[in-house]
Amino acid sequence: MAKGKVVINEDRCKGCELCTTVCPHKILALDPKKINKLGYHPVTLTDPEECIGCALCARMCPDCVIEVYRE
Amino acid sequence: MAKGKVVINEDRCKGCELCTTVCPHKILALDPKKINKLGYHPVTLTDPEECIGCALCARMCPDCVIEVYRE
Amino acid sequence: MKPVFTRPRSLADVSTHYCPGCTHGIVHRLIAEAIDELDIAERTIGVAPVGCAVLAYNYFNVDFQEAAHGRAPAVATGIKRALPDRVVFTYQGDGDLASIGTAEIVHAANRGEAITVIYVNNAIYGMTGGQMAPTTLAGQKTTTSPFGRDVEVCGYPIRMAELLATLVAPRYIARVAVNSPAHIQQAKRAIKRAFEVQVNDHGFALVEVLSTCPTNWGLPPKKALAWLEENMIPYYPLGEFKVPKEAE
Amino acid sequence: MKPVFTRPRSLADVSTHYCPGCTHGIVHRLIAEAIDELDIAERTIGVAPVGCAVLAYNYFNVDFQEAAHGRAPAVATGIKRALPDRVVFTYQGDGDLASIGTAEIVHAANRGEAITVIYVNNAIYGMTGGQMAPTTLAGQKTTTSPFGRDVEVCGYPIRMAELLATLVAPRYIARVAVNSPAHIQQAKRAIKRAFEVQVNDHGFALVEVLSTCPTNWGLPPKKALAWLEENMIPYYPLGEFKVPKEAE
Amino acid sequence: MSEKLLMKGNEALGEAAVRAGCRLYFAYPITPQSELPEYLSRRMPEVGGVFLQAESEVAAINMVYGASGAGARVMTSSSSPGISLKQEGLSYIAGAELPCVVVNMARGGPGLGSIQPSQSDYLQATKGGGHGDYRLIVLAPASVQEVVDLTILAFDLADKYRNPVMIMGDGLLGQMMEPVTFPDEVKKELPPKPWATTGWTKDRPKNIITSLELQPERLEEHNRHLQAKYAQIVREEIRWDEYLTGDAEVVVVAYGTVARIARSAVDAAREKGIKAGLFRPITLWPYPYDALGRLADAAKNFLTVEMNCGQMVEDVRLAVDGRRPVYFYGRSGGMVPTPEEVLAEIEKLA
Amino acid sequence: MSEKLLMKGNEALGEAAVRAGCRLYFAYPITPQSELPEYLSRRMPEVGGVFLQAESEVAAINMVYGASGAGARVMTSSSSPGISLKQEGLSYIAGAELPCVVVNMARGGPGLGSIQPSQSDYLQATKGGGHGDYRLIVLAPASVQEVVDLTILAFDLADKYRNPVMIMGDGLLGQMMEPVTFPDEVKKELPPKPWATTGWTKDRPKNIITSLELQPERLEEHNRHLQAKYAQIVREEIRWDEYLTGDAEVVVVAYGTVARIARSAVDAAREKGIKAGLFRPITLWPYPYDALGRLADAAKNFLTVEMNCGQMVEDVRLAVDGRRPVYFYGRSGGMVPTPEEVLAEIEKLA
Amino acid sequence: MQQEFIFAGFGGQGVLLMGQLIAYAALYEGKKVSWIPSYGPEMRGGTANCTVVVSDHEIGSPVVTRPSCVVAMNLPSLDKFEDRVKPGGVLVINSSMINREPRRTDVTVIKVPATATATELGNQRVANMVALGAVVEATRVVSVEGLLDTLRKKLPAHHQDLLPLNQKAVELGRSFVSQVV
Amino acid sequence: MQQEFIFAGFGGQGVLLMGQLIAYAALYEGKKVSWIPSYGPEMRGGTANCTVVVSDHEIGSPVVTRPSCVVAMNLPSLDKFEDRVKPGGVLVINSSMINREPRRTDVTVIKVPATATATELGNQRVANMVALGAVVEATRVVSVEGLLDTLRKKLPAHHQDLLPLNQKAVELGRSFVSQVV
Ligand SMILES: Cc1ncc(C[n+]2csc(CCOP(=O)(O)OP(=O)(O)O)c2C)c(N)n1
Ligand SMILES: Cc1ncc(C[n+]2csc(CCOP(=O)(O)OP(=O)(O)O)c2C)c(N)n1
Ligand code: SF4
Ligand code: SF4
Ligand code: SF4
Ligand code: SF4
Ligand code: SF4
Ligand code: SF4
Ligand SMILES: [Mg+2]
Ligand SMILES: [Mg+2]
Repeated sequence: MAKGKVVINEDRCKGCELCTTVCPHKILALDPKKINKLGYHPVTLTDPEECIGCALCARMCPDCVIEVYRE
Repeated sequence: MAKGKVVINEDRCKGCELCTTVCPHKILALDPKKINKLGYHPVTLTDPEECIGCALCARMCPDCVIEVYRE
Repeated sequence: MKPVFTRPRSLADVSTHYCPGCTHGIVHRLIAEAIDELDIAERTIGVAPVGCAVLAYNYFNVDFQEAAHGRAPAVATGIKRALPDRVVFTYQGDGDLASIGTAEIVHAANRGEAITVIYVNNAIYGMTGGQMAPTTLAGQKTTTSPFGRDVEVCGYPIRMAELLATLVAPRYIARVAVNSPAHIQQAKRAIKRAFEVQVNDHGFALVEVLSTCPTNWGLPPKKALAWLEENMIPYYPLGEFKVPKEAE
Repeated sequence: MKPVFTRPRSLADVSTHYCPGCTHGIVHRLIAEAIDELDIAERTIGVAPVGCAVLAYNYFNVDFQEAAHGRAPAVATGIKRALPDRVVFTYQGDGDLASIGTAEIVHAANRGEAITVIYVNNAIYGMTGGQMAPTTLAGQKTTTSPFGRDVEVCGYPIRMAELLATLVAPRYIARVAVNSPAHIQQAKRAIKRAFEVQVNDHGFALVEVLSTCPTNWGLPPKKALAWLEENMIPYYPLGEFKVPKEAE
Repeated sequence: MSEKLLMKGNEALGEAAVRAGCRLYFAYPITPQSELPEYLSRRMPEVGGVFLQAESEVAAINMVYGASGAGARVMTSSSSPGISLKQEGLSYIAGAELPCVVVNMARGGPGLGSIQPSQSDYLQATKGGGHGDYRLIVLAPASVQEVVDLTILAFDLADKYRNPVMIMGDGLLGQMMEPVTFPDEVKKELPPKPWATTGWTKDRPKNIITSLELQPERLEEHNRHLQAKYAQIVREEIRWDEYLTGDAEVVVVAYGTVARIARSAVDAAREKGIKAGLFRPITLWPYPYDALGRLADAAKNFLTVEMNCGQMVEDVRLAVDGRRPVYFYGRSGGMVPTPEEVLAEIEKLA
Repeated sequence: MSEKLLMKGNEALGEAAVRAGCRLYFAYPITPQSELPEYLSRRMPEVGGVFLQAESEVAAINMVYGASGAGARVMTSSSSPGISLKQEGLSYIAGAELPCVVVNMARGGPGLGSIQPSQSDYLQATKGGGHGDYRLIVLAPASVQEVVDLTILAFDLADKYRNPVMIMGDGLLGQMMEPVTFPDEVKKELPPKPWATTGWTKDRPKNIITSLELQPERLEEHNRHLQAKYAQIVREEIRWDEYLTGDAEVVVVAYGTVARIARSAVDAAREKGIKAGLFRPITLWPYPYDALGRLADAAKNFLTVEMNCGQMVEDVRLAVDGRRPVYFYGRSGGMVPTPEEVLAEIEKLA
Repeated sequence: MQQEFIFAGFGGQGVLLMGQLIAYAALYEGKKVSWIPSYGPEMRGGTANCTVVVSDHEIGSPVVTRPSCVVAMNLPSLDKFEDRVKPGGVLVINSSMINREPRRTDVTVIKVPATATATELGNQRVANMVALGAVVEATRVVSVEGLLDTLRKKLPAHHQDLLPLNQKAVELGRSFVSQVV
Repeated sequence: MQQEFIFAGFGGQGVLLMGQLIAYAALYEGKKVSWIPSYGPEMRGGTANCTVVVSDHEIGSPVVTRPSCVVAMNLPSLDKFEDRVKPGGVLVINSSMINREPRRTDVTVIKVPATATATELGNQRVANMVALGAVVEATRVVSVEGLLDTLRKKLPAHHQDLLPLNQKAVELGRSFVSQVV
């Protein structure tokens, strides 16, 4: 089971990809199929099982889109 | 004979006594009897023979009252 | 599961007007975290600049004043002198603090005004569309330095942290960056410390934060982080330039 | 007999409005001597401040502009940019340069504006009747610090030479005093050098001159010289803070 | 009321501010108002207030912004060039609706000018000045006692309307000594300011002080609100004084110290049998257009006397609205008109 | 004349300045005029001129002072808050009689306001602003071509009268593109300036640029000289435009972009058979009082339309001097009146 | 004769340029023109629009409340400007990006699948040219030659190779117009 | 009744204080008063003067062109203000410092060797008190008791020992006046 859990507030995401660059497991990516209220492709977790809950993504996000939980 | 010669433009003197403090021979003093156009007691040479022409007085004077000549 | 990272309470739960990837947002969050951790939200008053952060007052759950361009330190002085037991901070850009507001920051610092200054240096005038700032790097192209900043004509980028550190009164002066998680952690410590200095020592504290402006640098947000690392940090060294005496 | 000391040609042959024993007069003379020795009178343009030296334009035989309070460096910038081959200097007091004009001097220096700045620090606002200056010493009584300058309330006296020396562009920055013949000789060398830097290197140069204000210090002129020596020099150390590269 | 004291206008103003409950004062020295910061540098510490010499007039007015936004009674003062530097800040203060008192002890202009008294900042104070549609309440005392009374009023009006109030004096008024009395009681009960940024105690919505409104619709709305407030001030706060205007054929219009001089001239004219009177605006904004206009029925003509090249005369013309000729006599650059000169002008018109 | 180009008002203004021989430009960025510094940052180096971004508006106006005093054609520009910061400098420049051009692409106020177009700095430009009795020549173009023509004129007037000239536009005019032509020739022959501080070559008396005159007698003398100059400008430089005023019963008075809008409304009114006309001041100072006043004989009433809460309307009242009613319609805060709105106002008065 | 246009869309759709091209083409044909952008806080990222007036005589107001033609390149633009079209005017909509029907019945609606057409042409960025073709065809504000001429003049030297593509886009745009208004 | 005074002299002669004392004394006697200094560039070092108006009714202009009394403590002051005295007024001159005769014949001239008298009293600084004594005696603007009372009130606590000296000076000053105007 995944060590970490990430909650993404999709409507706030601006698709800047700063989180994707810092995720050690590279499991964050923009979702090309979705467009949120702000008009951006929001970020999504490609492989939730791999998340270690390090919160680097959350700390890097300029828009406080991500919350992180861990065991 | 004096080594130095000092020319005092009395009308410009403001009687501040800065020159008197720096003269190595202490031969400058305000003339209590004179009052110049500006209303001050102007400086005067008390003992012209003692002047060595060092020009310290002139360099100290804020009002360029003194000119100094030497052999 | 336990929360590892949640939105700080002092950060208003709204979307900001900042461009995608603009690190102003990170700086906002770090300030909100410091306010939360020190539990001072109810006695904190913020001062917003004129610059992209002009609407900062909408983004914090604390009372705020919006200052004229460059005058935030004077406004903060007015607030602090009126209410000495409140915590007052300014949030200012590099145009705001290092250009038009030079006199105000120098003198607030020199007076040792007990305020916290968060100075966001993104080497450009963001809000007005990318004109040269006093901090724009040598050779950097902007809309008013279209051929690259010519240091012979307009001088060298100004290092405010170093300049202000020559003054006697300031208690804490540091420069940090927010272009990587590690730098962000450092930045967080510095910002918290800058508030502590005000709360505990009643002293002036300033943190210069190197920040990105992807829009006006003409770079995608990810590249902007790298550009900051490669170009800004070498010229604007990170570090603490002044720390409270007891901690030296 | 040969002349050892005569009035410099560039100094107008008139009586000044300065108080008896005010060392503004000495600084004027040293500037005139430098202009004479470099033979630049016909291409020199001076900029007078607002302060006791506001009428400086009457005292030099060169073209002059009178600037708004604190703005002499901006005015000088305008002149120099219009006429790059002329020699432009400002003459400014400590209220003018270190208080209201902080932004203008910092940025003229930071741009490396090729001007010479003579900055007369007498630790007080002379012209307006003796109010506190940013340079007023700790504990010094003035009409607006009647109980002595309280550094907790209004900060520490500001050392502009050191502050400006943190900038990259300035070529020459020095502090001198005019309270004794020996210091006056040093001051003379520094002032001349500050003009040479402009003429030869096209660089920014500033000389801070510690000066007396017997009237507002409430001291006879002679005692004012001693007060300067005993109180100002320990806080404002004399010396060269920045010298042209080749000469380092 | 306390004992009568002889005080300079500048100092009396400082004391009046203290009595009015002003506890913060930020300013930068300038002649001819420096006695005011000098006085308050001694006085403020006595009452636990703050005297802070700002690094500039620009800083001072922005400190006022901050302190006023934080709910304090606060004042700044300067003279003409320094007041010009405060214009951006004044516009912000008016836009953000912050109460404060700003003193201009005006001197001869333009530019560095002289340090002698002048009234040549009238239009700046009443019309132009900073950018945007805003108004200062402008009070023009003519004696040191009135300096005191109007200073106290100024703080009250500022708070009542959340608007900056300017006290418009001149070097003469600032330097002049006359007897004054002060109210014994220091103001203690100041009006509540629930809008102030005093720290958010959660029993109220978050307070924000700003003059920014990026949506023009909303900025227009805000401007409408300001205009409504100004209209209320016009209805309720106009003040003026009349002297022998009842049967006056020549109405002299003057304010501040010049009104004193004009009054002497009016007396002299009356002695010569000329029906002269004096109309003295006390509020320069709102201007007493109606009160002045009413005199146009009886008067033959109007003589505006100012210590400038003709500024208030435009308001006199607006008040008289073409019904009678309006003349102007002025001295400028720091020159003060004499009663004799004014009398001579009156005689020409009689 | 060169080929027609479509250009933004801000850029056209920059190019016109270059063609007028302006070689120094000092300014600080602000919306909505930043295209002007941006344009000149490219253009000035091409012609060997100086573009320098100043550290502030205060610095910029004082750089202008220095460069103008040194004999150069020089310009600065800003928008409302930045113009407020220049007021002290403007007063100095006017006092020292230095020619220069100052551009205000005004935006909604007061305070930080909005960045949308506005005319709410009218009174600041024409009456108040800085301290002391001085006047700016104020030119108000209504199209991009007129921006060009009046900019060139501005430099000539500045030099002719040794007086600062303000070009008063608004955000709309700065952002708008319209066809423009420029004079082919760059001005080469600039008027001699024997008074400039160019370095003292001993074939003339030493030159001093100052606005200080400590003796009030002499400052008054200087003010008299300035007033005489202003009187000459009033005699010689008033400019305005009239459209269908010959038989107009409703005279709409408007300037700048608003005059364009008003013109459309006048056309619409004529289509409905209403005798409407448009009076458009081109010089806001000196104001065309007489020309406007002459229309009072035929007109039934006057409608002033402004992008503010009512500023020029005072000048219209002064011009009409009580002979006809003067009405006002305005939008503020960055809102632009529409022809339809203006037409509705005209219809009320017809 | 006077025609007024509002071109509106996303920031990246080149709506300001559409307006400028029309303005230039009309200028070259001897008309009076004015162009104004909406500028403001929403500038960044959000929607953009500009107003163009083309007239035979001196232009009064460059600000237009009721334009004779609105070009809506996306849905927010249609929402914002649909009601403003003068009765009897023209409403051009980019049907690739707008999935709802216009409500107005008193104007001529021209649906142009501009984005789709451009994508087919291999370059989404010429969607504006497709729409422009339709505008010119429907309003005759300028001649097609005039528009193409203008394109030629205004394309920077290093982009002249894009001319045929743009030309194609304009032509396709015209083809969606069945009726000249 | 209204009287206007100009007190003029060197900076150090205490002329501003003379005016203030008269103003205070008059105030205590229930009169209306105003006092204005000349301030200006020449303030420093040079001459100083102040204008005092004492009146039974509201004071109009505090600025006075033709004072009823001028007190000239030195020659430049006499030169400057002699012509200004109202015909029939009083001109008090410090004859110790002024060696010329006044030109005016239409005013009452009172010569007071103020400096010399003060020097004799052992303190040159009370020359102003000598002159004040003469002024009060000649103009009766306030009573002598009023003046002395005021002196008592206004001398700071640590200078109260100077009271007898000042009193003496005033008395001597009065003795130089032969005629009450
Ligand atoms: C007096 C004044 N001058 C200029 C401006 C225009 N202006 C607004 S923000 C700004 C600069 C913003 O740059 P910076 O402070 O670096 O903040 P950023 O947007 O980069 O965060 C300027 C020049 C203004 N609003 N007021
Ligand atoms: C804008 C403005 N503010 C204030 C003043 C008043 N003022 C004149 S000189 C001066 C200070 C002078 O002090 P300093 O610069 O130290 O010169 P000093 O007289 O001591 O040589 C001040 C505050 C002014 N003229 N203009
Ligand atoms: S918490 Fe860590 S591992 Fe999980 S998504 Fe975020 S960065 Fe990746
Ligand atoms: S960093 Fe934040 S805003 Fe950017 S893509 Fe990731 S979640 Fe979205
Ligand atoms: S030159 Fe030297 S010795 Fe002669 S008077 Fe001057 S200081 Fe004295
Ligand atoms: S230093 Fe100069 S002014 Fe002073 S006493 Fe000596 S000669 Fe006179
Ligand atoms: S313009 Fe630059 S600084 Fe401003 S919000 Fe956008 S990215 Fe951030
Ligand atoms: S006041 Fe001071 S600085 Fe000014 S002239 Fe007098 S002594 Fe010199
Ligand atoms: Mg920035
Ligand atoms: Mg000083």
